[in-house]
Amino acid sequence: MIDALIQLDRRWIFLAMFLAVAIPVLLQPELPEQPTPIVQSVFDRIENLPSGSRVLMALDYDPASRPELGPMTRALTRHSALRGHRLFYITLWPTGVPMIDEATDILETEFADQYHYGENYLNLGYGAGQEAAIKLICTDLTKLFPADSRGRPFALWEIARGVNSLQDMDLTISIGAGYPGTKEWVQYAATPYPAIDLVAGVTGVSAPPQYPYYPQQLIGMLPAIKGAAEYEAALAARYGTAGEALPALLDERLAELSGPQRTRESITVEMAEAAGIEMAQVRRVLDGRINCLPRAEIKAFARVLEIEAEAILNAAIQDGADYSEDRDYPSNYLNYAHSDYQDALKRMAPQLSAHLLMLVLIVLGNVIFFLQRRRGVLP
Amino acid sequence: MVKRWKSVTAAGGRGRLTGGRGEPAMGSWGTPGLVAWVQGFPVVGQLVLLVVLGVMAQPLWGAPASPRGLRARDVRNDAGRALTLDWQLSPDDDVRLDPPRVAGYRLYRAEVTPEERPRFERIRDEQDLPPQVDEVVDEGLTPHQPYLYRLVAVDAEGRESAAAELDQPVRPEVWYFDRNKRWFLAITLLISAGILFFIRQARRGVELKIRKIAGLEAVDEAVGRATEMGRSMLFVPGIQDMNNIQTVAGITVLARIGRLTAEYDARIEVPTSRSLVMTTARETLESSYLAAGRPDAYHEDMSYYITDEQFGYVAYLTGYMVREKPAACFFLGAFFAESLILAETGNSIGAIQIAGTAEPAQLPFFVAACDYTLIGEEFFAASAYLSGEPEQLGTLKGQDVGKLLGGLLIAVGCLLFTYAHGADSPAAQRAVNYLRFQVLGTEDIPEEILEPGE
Amino acid sequence: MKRTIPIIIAAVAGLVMVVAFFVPPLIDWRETAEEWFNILAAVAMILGGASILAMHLRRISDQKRGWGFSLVTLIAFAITLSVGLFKVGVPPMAEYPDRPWTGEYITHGAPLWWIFQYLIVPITATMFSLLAFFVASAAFRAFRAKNAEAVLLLGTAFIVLLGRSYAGTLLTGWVPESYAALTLPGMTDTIMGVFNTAGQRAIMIGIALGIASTSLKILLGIDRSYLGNRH
Amino acid sequence: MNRAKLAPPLIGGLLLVVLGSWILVSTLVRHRFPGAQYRQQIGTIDVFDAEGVSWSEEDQLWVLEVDAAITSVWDAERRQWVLEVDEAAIAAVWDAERRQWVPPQRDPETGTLVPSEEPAVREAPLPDRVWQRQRGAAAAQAGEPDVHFCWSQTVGVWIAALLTLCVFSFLYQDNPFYKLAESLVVGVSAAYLMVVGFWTMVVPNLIGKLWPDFVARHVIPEHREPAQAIYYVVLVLSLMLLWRLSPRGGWIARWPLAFVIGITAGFRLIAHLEADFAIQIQATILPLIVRENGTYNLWFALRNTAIVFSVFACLTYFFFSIEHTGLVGRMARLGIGVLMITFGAGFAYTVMGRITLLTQRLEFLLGDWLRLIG
Repeated sequence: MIDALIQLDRRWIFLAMFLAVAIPVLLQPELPEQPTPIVQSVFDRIENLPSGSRVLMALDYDPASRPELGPMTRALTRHSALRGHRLFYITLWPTGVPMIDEATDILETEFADQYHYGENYLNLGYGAGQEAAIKLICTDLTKLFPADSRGRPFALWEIARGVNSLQDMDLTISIGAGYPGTKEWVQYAATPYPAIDLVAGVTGVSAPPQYPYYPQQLIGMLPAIKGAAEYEAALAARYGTAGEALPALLDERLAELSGPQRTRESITVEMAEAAGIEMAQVRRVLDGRINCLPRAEIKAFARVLEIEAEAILNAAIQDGADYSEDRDYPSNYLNYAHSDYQDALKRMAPQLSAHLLMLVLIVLGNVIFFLQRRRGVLP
Repeated sequence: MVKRWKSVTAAGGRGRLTGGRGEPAMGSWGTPGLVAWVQGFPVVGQLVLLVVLGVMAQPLWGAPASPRGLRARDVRNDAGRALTLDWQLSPDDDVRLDPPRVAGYRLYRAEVTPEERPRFERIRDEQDLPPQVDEVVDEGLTPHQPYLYRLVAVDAEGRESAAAELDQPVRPEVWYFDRNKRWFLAITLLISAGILFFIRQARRGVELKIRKIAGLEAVDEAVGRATEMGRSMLFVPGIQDMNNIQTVAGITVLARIGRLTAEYDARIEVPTSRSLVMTTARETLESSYLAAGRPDAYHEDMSYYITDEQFGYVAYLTGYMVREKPAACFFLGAFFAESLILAETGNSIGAIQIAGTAEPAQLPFFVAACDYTLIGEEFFAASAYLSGEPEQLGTLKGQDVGKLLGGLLIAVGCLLFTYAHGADSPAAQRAVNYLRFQVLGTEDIPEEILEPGE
Repeated sequence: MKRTIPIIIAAVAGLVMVVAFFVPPLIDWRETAEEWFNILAAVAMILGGASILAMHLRRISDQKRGWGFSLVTLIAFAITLSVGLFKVGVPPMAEYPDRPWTGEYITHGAPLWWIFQYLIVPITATMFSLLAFFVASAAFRAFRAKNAEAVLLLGTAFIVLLGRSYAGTLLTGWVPESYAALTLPGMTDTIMGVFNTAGQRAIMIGIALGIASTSLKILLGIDRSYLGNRH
Repeated sequence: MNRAKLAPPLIGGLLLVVLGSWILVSTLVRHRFPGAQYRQQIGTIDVFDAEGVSWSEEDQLWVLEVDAAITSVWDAERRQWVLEVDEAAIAAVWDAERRQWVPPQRDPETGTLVPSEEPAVREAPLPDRVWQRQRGAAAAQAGEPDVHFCWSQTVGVWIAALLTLCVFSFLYQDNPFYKLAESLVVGVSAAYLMVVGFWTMVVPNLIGKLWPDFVARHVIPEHREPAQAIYYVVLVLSLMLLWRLSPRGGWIARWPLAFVIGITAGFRLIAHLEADFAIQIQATILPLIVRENGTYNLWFALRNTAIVFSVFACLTYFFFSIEHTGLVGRMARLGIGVLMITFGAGFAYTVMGRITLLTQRLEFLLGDWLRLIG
């Protein structure tokens, strides 16, 4: 047995690691996360800024770090959009341009009604010059970004009114994977200019050196995927609902009604037509991405599904919807506790099992080592 | 065919084709309602009311009071391109007023020339200088050019107050030496002098004692073993370009390894991820072979370019390692995430591995997976040590001078700081601040630190 | 001539950089120099391209073992280069539809974008992810308590690994608030804040001095290995 | 027959069978073809070869006879360009949906110009070339307007998935599939980065500085910089660097090389002394006794003392002039200890990042490709 372990082919270790990650990815168990103070302070900051505040996001990373930093970019974008902040995107990495597109895609799809390019968000694209670029925009934004990514002069956009420099931003968010990154934002922006409020999101590798900056130079920080997961948990707690009762009820009703004449698909088409919404919207309701519906839609659905509107309303209330005092919801009120919006939380279970595997491997390696030493194989 | 184009490159809100100029930026009073209300009175009543209202509303309708005491100062330690302006707020600029009487300030600037009267141009408006702002830095100026400034407060209707003006023109001065950096210059000179001093000592023939650095003997051993086994060696100079000193230091060690390789008649390959590094490595190897007296054995293919893409380069290197099974792998330069992939693959093929880097985040992996690791400063020391030239050893002694200086500064600083805290002594606190921010800092000191009142 | 002039060039260029740091009117020179470097590095890629062509063409013409793979490399290289340099399939900028070259070289849907998205990203990201496996094998093989130093290394890794996952919260969640420093997350914070900070700082101070002396050697012409150090 | 040799083809065959059946099941039963990709049409760019046509992006309206119809005026108050439109002068607008020129009509609600229902203006020009503007769409968006199945991207996902498996196969042992992925990525990425260097560095910063008008006219319309003759120096240095390609006089390349290395040395000398020497020492100057509001804080005092002492120990380890014996030796050993703790912490933190990368790759394989999750 021990001999087998000593001779262990490292490919078995590889297989163990593969399974330790693949099984949780496949099963997607959800682990609860509690925001730590360093993450909570980022959340509180964005939450407490008055609606319409200016937020600059510097996405200084490339596709290689996207698995770690993409989720926090998305969560921070969603949160800022939910609060109605005006967003400016820049990157100091030439390879970071697609990362901005990923963030603005969220605004264009999930927040299409509220967010319009140039009005309340702007993509300034890539700024060359590394830390020199940061120094430059602290005093004059247009020196580095004379035009936005579409090539139109910065000052011509509505959102640019009253913005001259980084100091006019109400919050600066640095999401960085290396150089130039958070360290440079701290050194060249937050430290010399007290008017610049900085929060950060960093990769696991670059988290340790940034810790000393909190809480003086950094208001808060999302360290690695765990930080992103904690942020998503905070977002879900504030803007999410339970999201099980409503889809379950609709699902049950659909199953009861569907038969040879009326298929599931055709009933959903009827629902969409009755409520005057697109099919995609109905699908979002059925899979729980939306569970705070406008009353009008509830009534329309109830007619098609031949149940009381009250039943659907109650299911939504059970999910956490608030219909008190004639409150109503817009048609696209997304449920941010839904797993579609929790990329980082989904990645925490593989994290746990892989960490445990690592610990087992370390212990095992040392057991072998001591046994070998006792046998006198090793000095 | 003639193409004629005229693009509309204007920006603006939505539905622009309906055209027309924009509405005023801020809402104004509902004037028609007021008029209708007044018209409801008899004529005399109207007159009386108008007079009364007029007197009452006089302060409301007039332009805001002007700001005072406009001053301009040269920005210190710059290239003469900026001035700082400050002023006292307009008395009407009061946050308690609702509606506010001041919507912001407008700043005008004029260049003073002997030929013509100064022409003022607006350079900042109320969007740039909202209420409660009393300072602004005007940048992008011409050095030595005299400027005049004029500042007015403005209300929501755009009515300007009387202007506050500078009494006389002010000129942005060029600073030919950045005074904030004088102590830093001294530190730089001191360390450089230390290094130069020991280089001179070495040149004079004074024997310099340097402690052994584990891992350096291993370089010779590795080359020897590769020769014995008849297998090649792999040298990886990191993934950064020649603008990283670590790459330069790696190439310096390569000069030594190249020479040994030539003497032992072994084989070495240097795949690079940067074209400039490839060029430099070729230069280095060529002269190493020349120095070993074997110029004929050198050929250009010893160093070749793979790709700038980090993991493309790694893909090649790992493939190369498992196929060619080099007997020794040298990883000397700037490394990032690839460090562990390289070291583990090298380990799996049983190669002797020597690594050296100054990337703190990657050191753990090299330490865990390589036979010898040159940690941080040791890596730079290695290039001097291996060259075998006494004058290069002098630089190591010089570095120690720097460490002594650093240690001294920390010790003195900590003791002073402790005393300042323990004895609550403002004088000691000032001394500590001076040490920390004047001696060791190179930027303007934050004001709140200068005043240890908090 | 062949060696002296380069040394003079290096010394003058370097000294100007040092002086520029202290003289405000020259401060822009440092940025300009950095930009010049980037231009030169970009131009040098032609040398890299030539090296790729030479190496793989030789392998193909020699019919060396595995020359087919060299062919793959060359074809991939040629296609990507031509597609990218000629902006194949890249629409012009929306505001300037009459100027075909104005489009972003990597536009969604264009061939170069496709190559980046479906060839470069998956291979390099997967190479990157191999680290997860190598980290595991290194933990098994190298983290052995051979001596006091190794014990420190693996002990720290053990604590931090636990402290930074759900396991840490689970194991020591019962510890009362006032002893938070003794929980796994608390210990992790102390390690990061004290020893990690101190170690990182000492390494950085040493590196700064190492770089300073290496730079000085280059400026003074003592270290000229980049030009070949012996005659 | 050797069992070890038989294993790879067996495992490979098994995987192929499982994969094939899954694709069949997924396509026929779940009606979801694995790896299917969708794209969303977000507009077109129409290129005209005619006079008097202009276009405004946001309204998606082409306007005929614009020279007469639209003037843009700078509004200093709002700091914006404002369009002044003489609507009577507009002859026709482009209806993107019907792809026809039609007389303009006013939308009664919003007051904006929209294409009318009337028949097309016959003599109006049609675009010579139409570019599609698109972006990726999630599979869940399938069936929404303007969302289409995309062949090229579906093929792309399949290739990406297979290449991912090729790279993973290296963990078992080196094999032709890995070699294929390796040689592919080497060629493609080298060329890709050359393209990036050309369009982001050489064009704007070298050609753009020497011949700005040319660049502004053809490549970067917003490029507004005066010509800078000093960049001829860079041009000459570049050419000298390329001299290496010639069979003779390769030493000429040493000049630009020396320039580069000299610049680097000077730049880094100062940069590192400032950021890593002076600033780090500044950060290490800490009070060893900490008093807050009149009481002593033992915990912070301990922390600070530990930090300062650890820095000293590590610096001793890096000291080259003295052999590590006696007191110095003990101090140096402590220093190594602190370094090892640092490395251990770094190792553990990095693990977290690396696991995430693997997680993402598996999410790609199991989700984007096989659609087993999500």
